[in-house]
Amino acid sequence: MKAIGISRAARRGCAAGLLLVSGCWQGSTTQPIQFNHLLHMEEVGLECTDCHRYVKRAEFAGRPTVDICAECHEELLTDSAQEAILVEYIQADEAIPWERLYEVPDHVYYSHRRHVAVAKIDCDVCHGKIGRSDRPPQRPLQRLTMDFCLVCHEQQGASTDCNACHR
Amino acid sequence: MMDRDILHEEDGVLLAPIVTTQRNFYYTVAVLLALVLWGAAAYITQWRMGLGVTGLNQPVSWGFYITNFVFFIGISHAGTLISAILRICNAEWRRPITRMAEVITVMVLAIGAANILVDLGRPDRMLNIIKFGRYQSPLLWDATSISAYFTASTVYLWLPMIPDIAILRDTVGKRMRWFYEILALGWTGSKRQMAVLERGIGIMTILVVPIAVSVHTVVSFVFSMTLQPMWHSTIFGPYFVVGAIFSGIAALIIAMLIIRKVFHLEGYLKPVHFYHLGTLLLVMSLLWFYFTFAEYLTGFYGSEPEEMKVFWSKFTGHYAPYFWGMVVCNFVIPLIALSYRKNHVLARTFIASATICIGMWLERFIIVVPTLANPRLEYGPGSYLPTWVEWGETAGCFGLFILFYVLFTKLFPIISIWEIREGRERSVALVVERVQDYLPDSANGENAADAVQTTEQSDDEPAHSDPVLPEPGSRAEKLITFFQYFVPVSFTFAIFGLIYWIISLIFLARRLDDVPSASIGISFVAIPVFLTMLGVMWYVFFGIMRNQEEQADPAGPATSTEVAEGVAR
Amino acid sequence: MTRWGMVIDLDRCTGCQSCVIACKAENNIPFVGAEQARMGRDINWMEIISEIHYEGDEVKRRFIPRPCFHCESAPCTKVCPVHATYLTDDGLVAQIFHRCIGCRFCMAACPYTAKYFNWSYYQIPDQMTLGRNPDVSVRPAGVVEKCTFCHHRQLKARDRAAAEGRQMMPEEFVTACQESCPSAAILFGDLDDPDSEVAKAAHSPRAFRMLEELGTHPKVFYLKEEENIDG
Amino acid sequence: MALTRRRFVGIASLTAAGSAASVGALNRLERVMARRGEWYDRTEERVPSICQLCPGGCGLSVRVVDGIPVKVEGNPIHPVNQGRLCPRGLAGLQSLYDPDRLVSPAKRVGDRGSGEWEKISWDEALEILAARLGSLRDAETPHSLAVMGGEYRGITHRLWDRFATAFGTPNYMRMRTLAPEKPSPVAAMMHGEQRPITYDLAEASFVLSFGCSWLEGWRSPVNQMMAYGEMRAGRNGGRAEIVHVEPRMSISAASADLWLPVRPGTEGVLALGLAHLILRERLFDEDFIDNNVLGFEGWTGSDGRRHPGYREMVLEEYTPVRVSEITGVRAETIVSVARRFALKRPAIALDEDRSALHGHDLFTRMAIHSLNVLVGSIGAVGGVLPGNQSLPLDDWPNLELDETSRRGLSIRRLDGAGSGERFLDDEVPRGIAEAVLDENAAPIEVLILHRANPLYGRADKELFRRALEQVPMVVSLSTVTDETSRYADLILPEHHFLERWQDDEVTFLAGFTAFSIGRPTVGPLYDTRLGGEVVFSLARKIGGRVAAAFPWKSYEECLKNTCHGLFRSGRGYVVSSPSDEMLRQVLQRQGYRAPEFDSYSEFWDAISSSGAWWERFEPYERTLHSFNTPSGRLELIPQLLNRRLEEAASQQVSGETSVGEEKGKLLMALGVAPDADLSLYPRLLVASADATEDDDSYPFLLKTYELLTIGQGIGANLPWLQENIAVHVDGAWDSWVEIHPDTAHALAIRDGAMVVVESAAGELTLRARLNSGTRPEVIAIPVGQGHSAGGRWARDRGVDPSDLVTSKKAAGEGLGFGEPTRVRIRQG
Repeated sequence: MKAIGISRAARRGCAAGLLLVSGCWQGSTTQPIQFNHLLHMEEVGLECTDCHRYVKRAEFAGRPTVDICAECHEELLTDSAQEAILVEYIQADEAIPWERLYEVPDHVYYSHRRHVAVAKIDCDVCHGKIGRSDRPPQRPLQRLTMDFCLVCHEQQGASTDCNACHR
Repeated sequence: MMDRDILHEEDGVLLAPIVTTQRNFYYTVAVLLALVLWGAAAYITQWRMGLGVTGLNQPVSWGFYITNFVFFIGISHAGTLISAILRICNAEWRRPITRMAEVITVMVLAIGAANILVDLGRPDRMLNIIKFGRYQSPLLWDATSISAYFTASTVYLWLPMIPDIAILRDTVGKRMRWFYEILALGWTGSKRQMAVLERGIGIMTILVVPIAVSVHTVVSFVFSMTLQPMWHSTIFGPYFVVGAIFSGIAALIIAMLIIRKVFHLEGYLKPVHFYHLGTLLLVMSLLWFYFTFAEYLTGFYGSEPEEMKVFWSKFTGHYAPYFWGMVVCNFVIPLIALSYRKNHVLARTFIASATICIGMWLERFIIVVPTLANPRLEYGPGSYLPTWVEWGETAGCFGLFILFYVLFTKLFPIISIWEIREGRERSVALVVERVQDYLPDSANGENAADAVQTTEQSDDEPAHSDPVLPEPGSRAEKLITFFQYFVPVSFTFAIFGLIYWIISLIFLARRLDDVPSASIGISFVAIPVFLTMLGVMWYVFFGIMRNQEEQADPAGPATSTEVAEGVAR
Repeated sequence: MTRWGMVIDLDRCTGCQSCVIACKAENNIPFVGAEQARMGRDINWMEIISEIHYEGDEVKRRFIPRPCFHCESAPCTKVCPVHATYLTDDGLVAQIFHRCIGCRFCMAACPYTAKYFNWSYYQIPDQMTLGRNPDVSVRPAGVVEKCTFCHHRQLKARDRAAAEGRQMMPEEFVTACQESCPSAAILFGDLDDPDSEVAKAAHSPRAFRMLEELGTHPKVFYLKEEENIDG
Repeated sequence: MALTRRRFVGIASLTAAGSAASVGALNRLERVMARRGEWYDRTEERVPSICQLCPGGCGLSVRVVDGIPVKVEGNPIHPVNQGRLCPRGLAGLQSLYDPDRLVSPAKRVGDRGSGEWEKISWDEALEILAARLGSLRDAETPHSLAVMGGEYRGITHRLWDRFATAFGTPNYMRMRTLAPEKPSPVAAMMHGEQRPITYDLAEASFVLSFGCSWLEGWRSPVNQMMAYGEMRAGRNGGRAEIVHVEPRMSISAASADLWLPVRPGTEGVLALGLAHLILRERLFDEDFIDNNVLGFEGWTGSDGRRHPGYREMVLEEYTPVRVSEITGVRAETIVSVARRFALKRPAIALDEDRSALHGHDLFTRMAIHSLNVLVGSIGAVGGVLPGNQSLPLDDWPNLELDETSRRGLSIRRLDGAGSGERFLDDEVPRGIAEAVLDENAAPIEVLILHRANPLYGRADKELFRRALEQVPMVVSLSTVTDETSRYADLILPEHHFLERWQDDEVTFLAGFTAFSIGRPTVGPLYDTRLGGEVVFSLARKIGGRVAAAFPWKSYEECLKNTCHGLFRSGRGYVVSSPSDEMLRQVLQRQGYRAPEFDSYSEFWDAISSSGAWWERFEPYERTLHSFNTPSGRLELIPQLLNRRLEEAASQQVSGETSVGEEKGKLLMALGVAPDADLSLYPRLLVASADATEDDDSYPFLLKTYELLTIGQGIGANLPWLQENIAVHVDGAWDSWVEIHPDTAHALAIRDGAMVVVESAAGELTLRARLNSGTRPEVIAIPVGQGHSAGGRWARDRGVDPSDLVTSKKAAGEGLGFGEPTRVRIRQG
């Protein structure tokens, strides 16, 4: 009980401190595979929804599973070292531990379907030009803050009621 | 050292605590620091573990902290309000009292407001009040009102202190001189400066009274704006104000008695002062009783079931000891002690004041807790048992208050020297003149005029001459001038910040379609009040600074002996 | 505009507490443990108030389920200093946990004592965190919480409807308490729709509201117990 | 990253536990836990399951997000609960994630009861047990295995029964309290019914409940609460009226229109008092009685003696004034309730309850049931319906027994059920304990307990404890470390019910029968196994004919085979959405039946994804003409009882006593004076009720009752239920004793004070709660708390009132012959 109290207080203290030190520090993310979005979109000609399959159907976009990758990468297609890692995962039939880059806090209700399928907002708006990146960015290309959401909501005339997104 | 000598001069005793330090001072500070540390430990525990470490619970969601908040804000009325009223009334016996009273206000206000912050479940989100404050909430009225009162009473404490600070600047040794130099703003005591200062004080005196009344009214609104039984009452505003003045006077008397004893100020704080304040206390006690009676009688007569649940829990139930304790402390004992004061004036006033302080704390407690403990729906009564954390923080608050007070006496004279002097020099004549104004014209009029004449003559010379300033143009001087300007400039920023905040909150309230209630009114009124205060500040500041420049040439450097001479006259 | 409201038939309520536990399970309400519960710190967004009264020498007991009443003129929303609790357009009294500063003014102002405070960091064994509802955020210590009329279910239902390009039907939004009530004592729906069951029930002669005299205009109605005519 | 961590955890636990099996367990939970921390996709599904927290049989629909159950809700298409659920069921999720569950098999290393265990693998555990069982068979003493089962029914019961038979032991018994799927003794005697009679509560216009807590724990509480809602809704016949007779104001009593606080033990007298008025005012259903009832009028026996009938006896002895004196209910109230009961038909008098009413329990219940007979509710819509048809499940292949088994089975059951004083019982668990302690009886070598916990909540728990110490090998198959597991030599952890395939037969509710199926909602979190599959592996390890008796590879397969009958029978439907259901009803009424599934696999897919199969019965036509009794009529003087009595008496007869004397003794045990044949009427002695007033040393009567939340202790380790344990008093996380305010005032006890409740059997210290919902001479303590094991939240919390019970004949078991316990209270 005590230890937890301390760690929580410490965490809170650290968070406050960090906030003061650098307003936009977000930590960095390293992905298990240096996935090349640009290559897949430009040269292969895939769409976002080809791999993130739930974007238009569900709240979540869907983290591409090995099965999706396996549809093309059953065997090595190139001599890329990164692809070799992928094939290892595919052959082991093991989930790729993708790290999450874009995240909203758990007290926010966000639905991809609502934004993409209904409101027809481009992926770029919130995810930046991730489709044109040749390696996974370490930080989100667009910081998802409440102000960011609100500005767009106000422009689009969407609800700015707290209850519309917070739960 | 030369500043020791001053102790043997007239009014020297007033500077004694600043110049000399007795062992008792350290003991006191140590004890108080221990209390404060206890409070700090309690608060750190609470910060880490959440409010769960207190005794608060579901129906009783407010307890000691809110009680302390109301109590301390109440005590704060001791000062500025009483001193302002006495000033307005030209009560000449006020002179040794005002400073002590004003100090209480400033310190206790801060502590009272801090109690609200202590009470927050998420102190880390404290800034939300500023960022997203909502004027619909009485808590925001409190924030506005208390900040107005705080700035006003700080100014009101500081302005009359300037001449005394100048005395300190000229007498106290080198170590602290820079400090006094900054705060004294180059006070020379010239007639012009005096006029400026007195005008400033005069405006503040008027301004501070409505602010003070508003503060406690708004504090009471925290309760009376809800629909809760025995809170939702229209007389809560005046009831709280009366209670606040009541407890304020009591606290002031206790402070006076202790200071009188510790600093041997028997010559300044005479029984007559206590007699007068005691009378005031008695009046307030009766007034308080009248309000209490009215409040409870209406509740009882109406007999609304939910109201009666709370009523009986106070009268005969779980809270009866506190309730009746409050009545005894606030009414019975003061009545007995103060009605007959032929002898033992001090002891009697002290007893009455002490019980009133306890009684008023109980009153706040009895207002906050029983209502919450008896919810309207049938959940069964709640209970409240404070833990060491709440006791600790309460003790810490009292400790901090007294510690501040002790430190203040270490830095500044607790009795206004120049006002005492002024009183000695002028007030007899002024009073005579004033009294004669009331009386039908008579031949004696000239005598009075003579008296005035003489005092005015004696006032020709500055009370004390120019301070020993650092070399003009030296770095030290520049630095001090910089800091002297820094005081009003930062004050200006604070005021404009507050005004900006108020305006933005008003816009927010408009956007949210909030109830256009008294809240908006309060905020609108607050803006000119703040601006007036700012005006006074700058007026006094420039008045003193400009005059200092003008006088820099004609008046030669003054010494403490000259001051002493002045005093001797 | 819809105006969500609830009707609770006291004639049907048996005081079984299904609604209470369903609410706890749905909304990740922590259990506080024996010691804290004894201090009165248990959190029940939905609570059953048990009232005993006497008719002659006959003892009668009745059970009153008490959610948040989502008052039209809610005393709690008026006093919140930071806009953490306010009335939404569709008549819910929202509670934004991440705005709340924990001053507990709303708790003191609520005449129904329907608001609860997270007094401590409530620890539950790690396994049990698995059973949390991912649709509802877990409130941190130091904030006030209360019944949201299962607002997250509304969000999801709205979302589903929007995706299908239609308006949300009121039937799609069901609260956890209503769903679980064995004797179907709880009705939930749009009070502004005169054809809805809940609006009809709210206009029944048996309908009353809690502490109506306070003028808070709760959106939770009760239907009082019926007496048998020949009894 | 996660991979390496996972691997690390695996290695760490490998070294820590030193056993491959337990690593698997830790790993699995760890994996599930880790998933939550990761980025996950919120795919959502609903998995049907069955609630196992009471015998009510509610269907569950478990919300599973990303493979993790996050909420338990009622299955909206399940016929028992139609999407509704009680608090205990809703809290069932917490029992899945209970941190104190048994996580792997273990064998005892310390002393019995010390709780020191060593983790072992399943193979090892089953090997130990099978070796021991094999040796029993080798020694030709298979009957020294005893199997004791707890709350379960359906295939699990059939499996154990089959196992016991194949193994060759007659000592398989269940430890349950008035299992709903069994006929009540009253129905068995008066109707000759072998299936449970059902109560059509939803359609009734008047329900008169005699201490039957039908809204809290009896049968299927959710179904009854739904019926309650229907009754309150003001259906065609208007709002139904409910009168509740009980010394304490239970939740059921509080929900009733009228609560009659009757003196404890005089419920039967009150029933006969009501009967008196119905008879006197000729409000009874003459037609029904003339055609269907035996014993209403007097008759002359073969010996030429004149026997007065029911009517004569009741009219003579139970006048309102006298009944009022005995019961403490005002005569006017009796008159008005009797009239309304008889006139507001269909009316139901509920007699069945888990706890015994008094010493003369059977006759009390008969007296109450006679009210149903009088107003002709038997077989009427909204009345008491005879037993439902049984389910068309497939039979299993015939058992072929070897010689060892046959010999073992021929030996008499150790518990003595069906003979002597236990002539009315099927099984008497305490009989096993007595037999173990009896040096003359055949010894029990191995005792397997499946979800049975005799060391908690029973008045005879001390007896069991001593007995368990004597048994050389005790095996516990359970999900939690209960009190009994602590005494076990071998612990076999079972899947939680949300982790396993389940089945349930619901045959005790009015209007339908159902077969429910539950799918696993999540893979097992720990190294546990399904109870039924443990039987399979055990049989396989024993080998021979025992192994051959279980041809199934898995429980799922067994279940699938068994259900085949449902498909083949051409009866009933797999439950589906209300609109489909409506269409079917229309068709059925017109005599059509649309075959919905082409193949069994389709049927299986449907039933296992919707959760149940059910068969509705159209509103019952009054076509009752034959009862399975000697006379073919409904017997107010049950000849079956007389017959069983005589059989038992003649078995008891030894040289010196006559059959008559023995019969007298047995009647005494039933709480009736042995005066001639009149005793077989539902006739009651009232002397015992009066004797209560002047007992100075123990002036109060103890009433124990079950809460809907923690029940008989099964919900005690669920924090949600502990925190909201009851609504009528403030008792979170604790036990309490309910005392009438007047009584408390006289004893100077304040609300919330600690008091000591003392009986001849022991004393308990607990908190007093003043409650005007009880008679002044009755104090009430809820059961379910006071565990000494069973998890961190259950342990050492509150008290178990069974410590006070003086009658060691456990109440509520079979026929509850429990005498009420007399207690005294003092300040603690």
